[in-house]
Amino acid sequence: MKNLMIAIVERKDFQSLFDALKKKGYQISGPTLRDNAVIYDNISSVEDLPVGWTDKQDAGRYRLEKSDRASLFGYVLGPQSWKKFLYPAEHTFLNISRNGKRFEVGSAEEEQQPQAFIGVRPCELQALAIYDRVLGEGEFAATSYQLRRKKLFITAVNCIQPGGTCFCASMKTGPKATGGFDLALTEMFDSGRHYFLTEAGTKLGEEVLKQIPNREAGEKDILAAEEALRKASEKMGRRLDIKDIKEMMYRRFDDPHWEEISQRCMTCGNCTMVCPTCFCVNVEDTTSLDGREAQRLRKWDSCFTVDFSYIHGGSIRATTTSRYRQWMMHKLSYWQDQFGMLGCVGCGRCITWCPVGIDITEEAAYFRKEDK
Amino acid sequence: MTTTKKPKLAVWKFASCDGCQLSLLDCEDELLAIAEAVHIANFPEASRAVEKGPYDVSLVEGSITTPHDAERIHKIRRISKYLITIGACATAGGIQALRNFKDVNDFISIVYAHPEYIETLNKSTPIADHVFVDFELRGCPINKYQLLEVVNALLNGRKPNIPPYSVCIECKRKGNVCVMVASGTPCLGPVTQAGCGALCPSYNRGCFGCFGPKETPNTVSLAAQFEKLDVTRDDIVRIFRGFNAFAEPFRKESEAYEK
Amino acid sequence: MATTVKNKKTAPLGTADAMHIRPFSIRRVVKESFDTFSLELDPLSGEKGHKFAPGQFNMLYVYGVGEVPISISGDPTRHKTLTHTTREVGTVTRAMRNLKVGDTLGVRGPFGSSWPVEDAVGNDVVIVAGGIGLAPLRPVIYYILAHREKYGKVVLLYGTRTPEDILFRKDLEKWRSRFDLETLLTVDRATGAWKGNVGVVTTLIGRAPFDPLNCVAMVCGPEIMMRFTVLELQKRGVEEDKTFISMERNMKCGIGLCGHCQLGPTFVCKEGPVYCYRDLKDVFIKREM
Amino acid sequence: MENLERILKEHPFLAGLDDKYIKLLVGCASNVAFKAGEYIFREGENANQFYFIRHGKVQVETYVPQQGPVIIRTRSEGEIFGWSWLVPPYKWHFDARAVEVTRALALDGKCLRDKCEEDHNLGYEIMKRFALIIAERLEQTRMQLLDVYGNHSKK
Repeated sequence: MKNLMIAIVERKDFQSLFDALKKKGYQISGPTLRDNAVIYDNISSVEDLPVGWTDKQDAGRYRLEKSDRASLFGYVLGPQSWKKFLYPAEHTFLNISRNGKRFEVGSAEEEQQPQAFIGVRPCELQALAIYDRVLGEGEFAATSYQLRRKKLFITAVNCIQPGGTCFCASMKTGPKATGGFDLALTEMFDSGRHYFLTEAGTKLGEEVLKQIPNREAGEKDILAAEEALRKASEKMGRRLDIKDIKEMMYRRFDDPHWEEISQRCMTCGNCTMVCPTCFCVNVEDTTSLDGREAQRLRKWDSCFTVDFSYIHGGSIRATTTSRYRQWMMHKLSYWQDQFGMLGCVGCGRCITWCPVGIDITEEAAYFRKEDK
Repeated sequence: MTTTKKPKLAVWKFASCDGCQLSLLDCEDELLAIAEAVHIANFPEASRAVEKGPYDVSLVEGSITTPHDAERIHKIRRISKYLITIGACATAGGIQALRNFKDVNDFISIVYAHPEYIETLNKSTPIADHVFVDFELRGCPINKYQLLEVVNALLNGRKPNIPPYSVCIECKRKGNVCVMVASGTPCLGPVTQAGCGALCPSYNRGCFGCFGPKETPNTVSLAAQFEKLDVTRDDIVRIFRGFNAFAEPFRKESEAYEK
Repeated sequence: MATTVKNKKTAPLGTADAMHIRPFSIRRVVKESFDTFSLELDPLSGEKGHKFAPGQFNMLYVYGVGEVPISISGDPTRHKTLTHTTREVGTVTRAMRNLKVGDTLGVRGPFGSSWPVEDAVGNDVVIVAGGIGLAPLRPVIYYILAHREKYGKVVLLYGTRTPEDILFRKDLEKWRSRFDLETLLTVDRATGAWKGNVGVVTTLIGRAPFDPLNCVAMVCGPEIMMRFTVLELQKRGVEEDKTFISMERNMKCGIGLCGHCQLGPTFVCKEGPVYCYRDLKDVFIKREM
Repeated sequence: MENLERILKEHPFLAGLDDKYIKLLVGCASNVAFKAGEYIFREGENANQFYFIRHGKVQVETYVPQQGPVIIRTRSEGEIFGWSWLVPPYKWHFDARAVEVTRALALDGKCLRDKCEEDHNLGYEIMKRFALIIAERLEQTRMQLLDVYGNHSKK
């Protein structure tokens, strides 16, 4: 890895990244403005980025604001995560047609156009690593995810400006990308200059970088970026102490505080929808009116719904208390047993986008205090 | 679906605006397929012809507001194998249930020149308060795709994909930005049942709760958040008192803020 | 017995995608009780038979209606025909019951872990089944009887709600007439004509002939029945790591991807449905986990 | 009598009981046999015995109008049944009937009650053992009440 290229790309040359990726046949997706937020969508040029915008975030609150500089990546994180591209919210995977007493089953999975993500945050790289483990590495993999994932080009962006609900530093997933990218950018402003320290993480990344006007980065450039990232780490809005958190949470399974959280939790499922690692899906069956065609489709599901744990006779998790606990303990405890890693990356989306601002870091801290 | 006789379908109207029936007519592309799959025996918005029962499926629109209707619904139940209520009037009493919060006689004397001719019940109530209902299809109006889904599921003998969870789940699947978090707009989405395709939030407006309370709705928590967003107590009453005002969780919450 | 027999599964045949459904034809429908039935299936796609380990399940798909996980109840030593037994409890199983000989049923699997029939060699085996819980245990009995000389005493304790609910009557008759298999039946409630035992299945454990210190127990039934059964087995001295139970949770994919069947640290479709009690005891008693 | 003493002594129910008490018990014991279908006792009768089943099977039942006899529990070889002799008003609450030819040891409860009253140590030993039996019956009854195999589907 060490011998891969690190270079400086000036702001004025940044469009070349888009051009180079397009030339290679990639569909580019990245941050853009819509409905008072930065969302991820298909984009084609620098102008599509949220130029000069930033965001202020707190529990249950998100506001876009004008930045004092024309940054391309001056926002922190929007409500959406990259899973919308890699594991779409709704996806038909089987087409079945009836033929008398028989039926024929056809796969609806297709080869996908290569995608390039621009603006993947370090916490989101970790989320992708988690998705790879959950959906791509087990005995059975999710075909539709693999078809999209294998052709992915990732341009990461390090976080020099953490948000109010971020806690990646304490989760050890940011603010600097350490792997899992093709290119990683650090957006720098220095006495009127606006440039990107650009690090190649793969041969493919290096190949793309070579097609963009650049100059070799000096030690000074690298140190300046590192200093900016160190400062960002200190400005992190929140933290979550993950020391022995699995065991700690297991011990609090019967804590009455879960009941208190359930007074606020609306089981609306927003946290699971915005979470970049939540992977649960439902399978639905549909039919044509005449019954000749049937489809099976996969939809994002949420452990906050009653039907999620339904077996004949009723739901295993009928109460709000148990459903919130399932979600939080899955992220912090069960996930470690299931996949050998934490299910939380510290992006803070569940805090910001909970309509009533329930804060996983605050609740974890409460349980830790109780545990003493 | 078997090739045996087509199931006989009837549509019935009680106190309502006919909007839900129109959703069925609105299924332009699918109407032919429906007509092929079922025999429409009674449908006041489409035809005056009425065929005698019994019916395999009855779709019932509207709420019970008069003593006559309270009797009529029992007759319909008796001649229907499946009875499906459609729309907020039929499932929760509808917008006309706003009168349930006041004395109906006051309204009658204000609205009608000859109140003595008006025979009405003092409450507008959902169909399920009067007879057994096989399936309730929510909405004001109902969503035509949901209606198709219920008919389709019934014809194919499967469980309809009509989830009782929140609007938020379909809103986020659609890729919408939360209007409450990003813009401070009060929204009933977190306590309202999905089904409309998150229509209002898709246009940057808060959810009006047309599909009524979702499973396990926590209106107390949502109302408390509305207060944090500087919504007045009066407005909180109004927000919960929409098309599903008389649905229990919404009714209780509005009453809590009325005091 | 150090470990649970985990994930002893055969790779799904036919296609690489485990979500792909393979059509099977219904060869025979057997009514087991008023609400329970067995389906015998033959593959349509040209595959030869359907290998599985006792305790594993398949996802069964009824065209246009949906899919449900159903344990395999047939003979694992003869896998030309695939047998499933299920109770009519929901839309899909109701539709399944209406299927006729020659109709098509979709199959995915086999999935999940299996009963430790091989690790139990040399031990006494006590099989405790409650209600429909006998279905996933029947392959164990078939397997053991096919290799009978390898085991010590073998005991089947079976409890149902009423005499009318007893499944696999023909099998039970055969098993009861064998000298190398002790079969004890009991029902929770009965009236006049019943001459057998009355009382919950746990009442059979105390007097069943097996050596608790040299015995593998396999238990399947409603969760609460399994809780009481494990307690009773422990009272007799059966070890935790030689006690196995089979769990049920909502399964939508059967391959650990949909998340629905989570039971705390495990996915029931992957690490389960069969668990060593020692591995599950901490979560088994947790409410709403 | 020696035979009876050995049987009682070896029964797990009386394990650890002092020999002198076993001798006392033998004084209250007698061999009984019932034909298949024969009632051992009927509801409402005086409860003056309890039984060690040596061979056969007994069913405890009650008569429910419109349903006929409902079997509550069966008892088999090696098991004990009957504890109404221990609690006032010493009446049987259920019927007991031999399902098949059944041989048992009957212990005279009244005789035993008097002996327990005289010697509270014996009384405690007996109570301790019957408490176990009663607790077990209660537990099993609760489990029966749960109707665990029923179809509880709400949907």
